Amino acid sequence: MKATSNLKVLSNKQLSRRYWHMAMDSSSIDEKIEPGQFFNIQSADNGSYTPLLRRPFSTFRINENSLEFLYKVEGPGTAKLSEYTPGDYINLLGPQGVPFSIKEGTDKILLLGRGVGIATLAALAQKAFNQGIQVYAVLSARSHDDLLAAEALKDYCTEVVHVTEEEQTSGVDNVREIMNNLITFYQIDAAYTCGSRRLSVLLQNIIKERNIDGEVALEEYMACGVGVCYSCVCDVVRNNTVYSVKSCEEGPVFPIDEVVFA
Amino acid sequence: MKATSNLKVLSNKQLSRRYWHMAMDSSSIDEKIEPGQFFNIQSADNGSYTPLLRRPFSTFRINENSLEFLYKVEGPGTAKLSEYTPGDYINLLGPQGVPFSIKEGTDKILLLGRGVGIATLAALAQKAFNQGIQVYAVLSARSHDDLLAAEALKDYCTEVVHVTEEEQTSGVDNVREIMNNLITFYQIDAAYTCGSRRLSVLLQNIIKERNIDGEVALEEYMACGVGVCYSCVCDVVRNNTVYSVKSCEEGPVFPIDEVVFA
Amino acid sequence: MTKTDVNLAVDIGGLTISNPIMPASGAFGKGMEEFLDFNLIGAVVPKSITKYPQKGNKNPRACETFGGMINSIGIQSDGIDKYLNHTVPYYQQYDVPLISSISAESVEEFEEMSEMIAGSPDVAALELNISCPNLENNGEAFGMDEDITYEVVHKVRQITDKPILVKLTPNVTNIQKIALAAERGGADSLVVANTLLAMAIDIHSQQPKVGNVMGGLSGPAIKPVIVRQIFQVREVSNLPIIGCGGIMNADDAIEMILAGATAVQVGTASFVNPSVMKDMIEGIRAYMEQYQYQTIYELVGKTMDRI
Amino acid sequence: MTKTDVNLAVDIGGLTISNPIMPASGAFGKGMEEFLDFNLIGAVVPKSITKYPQKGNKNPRACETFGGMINSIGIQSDGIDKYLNHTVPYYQQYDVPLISSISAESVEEFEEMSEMIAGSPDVAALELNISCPNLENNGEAFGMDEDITYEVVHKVRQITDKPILVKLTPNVTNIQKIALAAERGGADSLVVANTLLAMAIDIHSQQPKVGNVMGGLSGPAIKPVIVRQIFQVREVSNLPIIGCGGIMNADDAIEMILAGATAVQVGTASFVNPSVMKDMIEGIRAYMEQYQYQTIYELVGKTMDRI
Ligand SMILES: Cc1cc2nc3c(=O)[nH]c(=O)nc-3n(C[C@H](O)[C@H](O)[C@H](O)COP(=O)(O)OP(=O)(O)OC[C@H]3O[C@@H](n4cnc5c(N)ncnc54)[C@H](O)[C@@H]3O)c2cc1C
Ligand SMILES: Cc1cc2nc3c(=O)[nH]c(=O)nc-3n(C[C@H](O)[C@H](O)[C@H](O)COP(=O)(O)OP(=O)(O)OC[C@H]3O[C@@H](n4cnc5c(N)ncnc54)[C@H](O)[C@@H]3O)c2cc1C
Ligand SMILES: Cc1cc2nc3c(=O)[nH]c(=O)nc-3n(C[C@H](O)[C@H](O)[C@H](O)COP(=O)(O)O)c2cc1C
Ligand SMILES: Cc1cc2nc3c(=O)[nH]c(=O)nc-3n(C[C@H](O)[C@H](O)[C@H](O)COP(=O)(O)O)c2cc1C
Ligand code: FES
Ligand code: FES
Repeated sequence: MKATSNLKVLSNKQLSRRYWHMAMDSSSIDEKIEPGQFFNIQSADNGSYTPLLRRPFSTFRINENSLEFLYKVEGPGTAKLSEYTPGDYINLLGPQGVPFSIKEGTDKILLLGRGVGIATLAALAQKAFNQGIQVYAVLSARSHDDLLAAEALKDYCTEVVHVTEEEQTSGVDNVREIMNNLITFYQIDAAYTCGSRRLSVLLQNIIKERNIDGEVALEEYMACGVGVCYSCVCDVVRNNTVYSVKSCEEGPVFPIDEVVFA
Repeated sequence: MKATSNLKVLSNKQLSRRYWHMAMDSSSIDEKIEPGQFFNIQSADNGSYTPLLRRPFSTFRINENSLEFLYKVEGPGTAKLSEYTPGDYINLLGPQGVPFSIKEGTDKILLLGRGVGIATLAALAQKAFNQGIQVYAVLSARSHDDLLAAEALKDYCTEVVHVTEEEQTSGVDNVREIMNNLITFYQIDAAYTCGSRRLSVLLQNIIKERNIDGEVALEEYMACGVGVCYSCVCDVVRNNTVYSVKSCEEGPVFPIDEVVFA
Repeated sequence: MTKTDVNLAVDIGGLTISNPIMPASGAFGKGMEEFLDFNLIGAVVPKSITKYPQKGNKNPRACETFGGMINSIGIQSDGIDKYLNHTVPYYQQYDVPLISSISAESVEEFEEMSEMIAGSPDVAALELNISCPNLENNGEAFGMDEDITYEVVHKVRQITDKPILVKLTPNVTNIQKIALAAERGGADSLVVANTLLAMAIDIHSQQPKVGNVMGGLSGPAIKPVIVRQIFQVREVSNLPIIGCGGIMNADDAIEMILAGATAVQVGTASFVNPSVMKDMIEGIRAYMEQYQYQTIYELVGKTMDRI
Repeated sequence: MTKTDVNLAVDIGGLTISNPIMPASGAFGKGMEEFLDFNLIGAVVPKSITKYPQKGNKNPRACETFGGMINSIGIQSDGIDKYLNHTVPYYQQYDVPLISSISAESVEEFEEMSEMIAGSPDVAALELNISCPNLENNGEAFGMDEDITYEVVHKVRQITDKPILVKLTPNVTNIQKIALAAERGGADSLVVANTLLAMAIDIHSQQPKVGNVMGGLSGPAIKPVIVRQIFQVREVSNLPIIGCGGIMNADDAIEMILAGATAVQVGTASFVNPSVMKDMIEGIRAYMEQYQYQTIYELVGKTMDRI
């Protein structure tokens, strides 16, 4: 029988205006945690129900005995998370869901992340790097301040390109050009994205044109996180048939070519 | 215009199994605070609304620049209060209500407190003592542990009698005898009570028989604490007519002879 | 970017108020003036008045539930004479319209009371609390029945030209039908809504937590039900709606306005913070400045267009 | 003091369950068995099934409100065939009765589906979800109308002798009348109740927070309304009541039992903690030991006697 886990907060730090980083002691979790999987985190104190529901977060870094999350303060759940201090305990449910996959023989991968989606890709970068795969990344955000949070990513990347609204470099056309150049130049085997519908559609097109593999980590609204509530569904096409599947169970990571972006 | 005040917690300590003591910096409150008055305290963090309503507490000690509360953890409000640590801020509305009165020329007073009602009488003991009045007290509680919390009271009292269920001394008959003896022996001028309907009725009878003054601090359920919601009403008889009055406004302290104990 | 010139004034059925924030009846009155400048709010709405003095229900009269409170105050009231001689004159010191909430036990009593209240030149508008129990119909609230709702409002309409606000009960299968009945009866504005009928039990004493067994649930818990009802009423009626139920801050008030309300009433939130209405007015202004709206009307019911 | 011998078993209209805790339809299913031993709970209740496969509503399908959540999942369903061939057999590995929740769009469809479901020997009881929209009546829920409620239940009663649980909608003026209609129709047990119809708006996008505009409010916010309705239904009906709405812990379950419920269903709480039903069973047992009750029946509706 699985159970939720009370994990000890090791650190919880503000990185930029709205981004925070939290590390937790995960030594009590036996299950292997893979990049792209998520935890449904109860930000409320036990029994306070404020906020009521858990909130899903994918892991930012997966270490031997600790887990790291990068999160953006949006509303009550993330605001509550930001109030925890080292030594506090937080209840997590997970790891849940299907992780990113790296095909046998992959040499070079390209990440396309936007906003907090970058957090989700970071764990993948870490894993790929550790397997000797070269990682390239195009990171998009509103402002440079938002990208500060992703600094850690560069430890695992051969090259990181930043695009922002602030600098007017984040338009789809520009990103397409950058992506295509990177794919061509480095002979990318697979590409992964998270954090933007617009960029997901772009990547879906690119991987078709360029005939490389691609995956997307979706961020649908989740209530239960265990596959019973049907909040988190998305449409996928398989054998020319559209299926509505639960992204907490069959995702959150999907082959990007099968996802129907609404 | 009055406003609610954010007061800094100076200390917050557990005294016995369910009793806690909190001290707050009250230097920002200009109004004079009198024993028997209460503060409607927001135990919830601003905007968390958990619990939703304020909770009324009378002052346990009133000092130059600080306020002390003695409280018993009952439910969500008091549980939340017990979580605050020095340096935190809590929002208080008050002082509200009509305080205890000490008539000109009073030499000796007698307090009859039960449970957490003792907290309310403590501030009166402090004030009377400082005016050179001799204070006697009969304190009732379930167990000795509950009375531990009231230790501080004895600094202001000439004599304190403890009665408890534990020792089977808290029956009304025994308390009546103790009270009557004290009144006779020390020539008590006025008696005050808080914390028990049963003991209030007893005191109501005693003051009639003995022809001394008496006051009671009621603890009706309060929502607004400012006289608009009519949650906190009690019946009083004035000139042979029963009136339903708001105890947050015309009380919580009433001449004991006019209260109709339901 | 220049600051938008924001105009918060709205008309709620013939009565213009300087901003859309006013108190909910029963959660406002003397005692709060120490914490809130009554001249700031759109209107003053004292507790519902009954014809004769009455005591209200037995204690305890309120309890807290998750995100809400149940009250079974009943209408504790000094009666209409004292209301006209004391309460109405008291509010004359303020420069905002006085809306009188009326509770009655029969249609006839609603008529009588409305006549007396409307007769006072100092009363700007009447609010009919049709959520109160109708003694002629087994104590079921007037507002639970279309025909009775129509009848009450229609009868009162004959008596006065002053704006009539009808405060609906949310405890109905179809609030649209009741709203339309009130509109047909001649209502100028609809208050959506009163409290949800509720109950809580102390599992240790095994007794109801309020003396009257059941009471009305208010507070943030009920807001989603009320927002839905505002939206539904707006779908069928053109009367200005006054949203009420669970508004804790400016965002909640804006949410109700987007759903279709022209103004809002604030109850329980004032118990948490007696000066909260001031913050709400400022918050609405800030929102309008941020998104460059000049009048409340640009926001009223806007969600309907966004679907 | 010796420990009381506590018996948690109850009968909910011809079906005996080992304890009064079961899941609410739509908040339970495969996925939770990793966190909860299904053999511990009184019954299993999978998500409502529709006749044909259908997708459910558009995203986003849920949002959080204060103390509650609004869901507009709709009934995403693989259809009755897959239900009979996959879902029902799946639950056979557990030793607890299976209650099948049925959603239909017409009275006739309720009949057809009940016939098929009741035909399965592995289904212990039927739960009629009459809160779902009736396409023959403008999409108004079946359970909003006395006559239609009677008709649905009565027709299904002709089809099966298996226990029929009727899940009422709380969105009605008078739940007693609907409960009595279901009782007359032949219901064995009443589930009180489904979600409160609700809506929430994001004030920045100005759009509804769920794709379907409105949805059902569940969670602790609604508990006081449901407790009241249980109490009201108990006043008029002798059918066993299954309380549902806002139960987060054992105390909440006990509160509903004291109000009149014989058993309870747990929805939203399982999203917060997927093994919460186990804690609830233990909590009820502890309460009974503390106060020396031997059977749940000593508690059912006890508050009525305490008034
Ligand atoms: C698989 C997955 C992985 C995620 N990983 C991260 C991460 O690593 N870092 C990070 O900062 N964020 C991540 N998110 C998003 C994160 O869950 C939301 O930002 C968070 O739930 C917001 O909660 P809130 O109470 O602060 O804000 P709210 O005010 O409740 O919501 C703000 C926004 O977040 C969305 N949201 C709220 N609740 C949920 C939910 N239960 N599921 C999905 N979206 C929700 C809302 O639709 C809204 O757009 C992830 C989401 C998913 C589904
Ligand atoms: C004028 C006054 C002075 C008080 N002084 C003290 C004091 O000095 N120390 C102390 O420990 N307690 C005092 N109390 C009682 C205190 O207010 C309650 O114990 C407290 O509100 C309980 O809140 P809770 O959330 O912890 O418990 P809950 O579970 O909410 O309630 C537990 C018990 O407290 C009562 N209670 C809850 N809310 C209120 C309320 N708003 N008003 C009155 N009673 C309530 C309930 O009826 C119940 O019996 C005083 C009450 C009043 C009216
Ligand atoms: C203590 C209390 C007393 C109330 N008295 C009345 C009343 O006399 N007349 C009335 O129409 N509504 C009365 N109400 C209902 C409020 O006016 C309002 O409709 C309800 O509280 C919902 O709003 P809120 O959630 O902002 O409190 C009362 C509410 C409370 C909490
Ligand atoms: C996500 C979700 C899906 C639901 N689906 C159904 C359903 O298919 N059939 C049904 O009768 N009730 C459904 N409900 C209502 C629940 O069964 C239950 O009546 C309601 O949630 C109130 O209980 P709670 O507060 O414990 O959640 C659903 C509720 C939720 C939250
Ligand atoms: S979040 Fe509940 S099914 Fe996916
Ligand atoms: S507490 Fe509201 S009137 Fe006294």
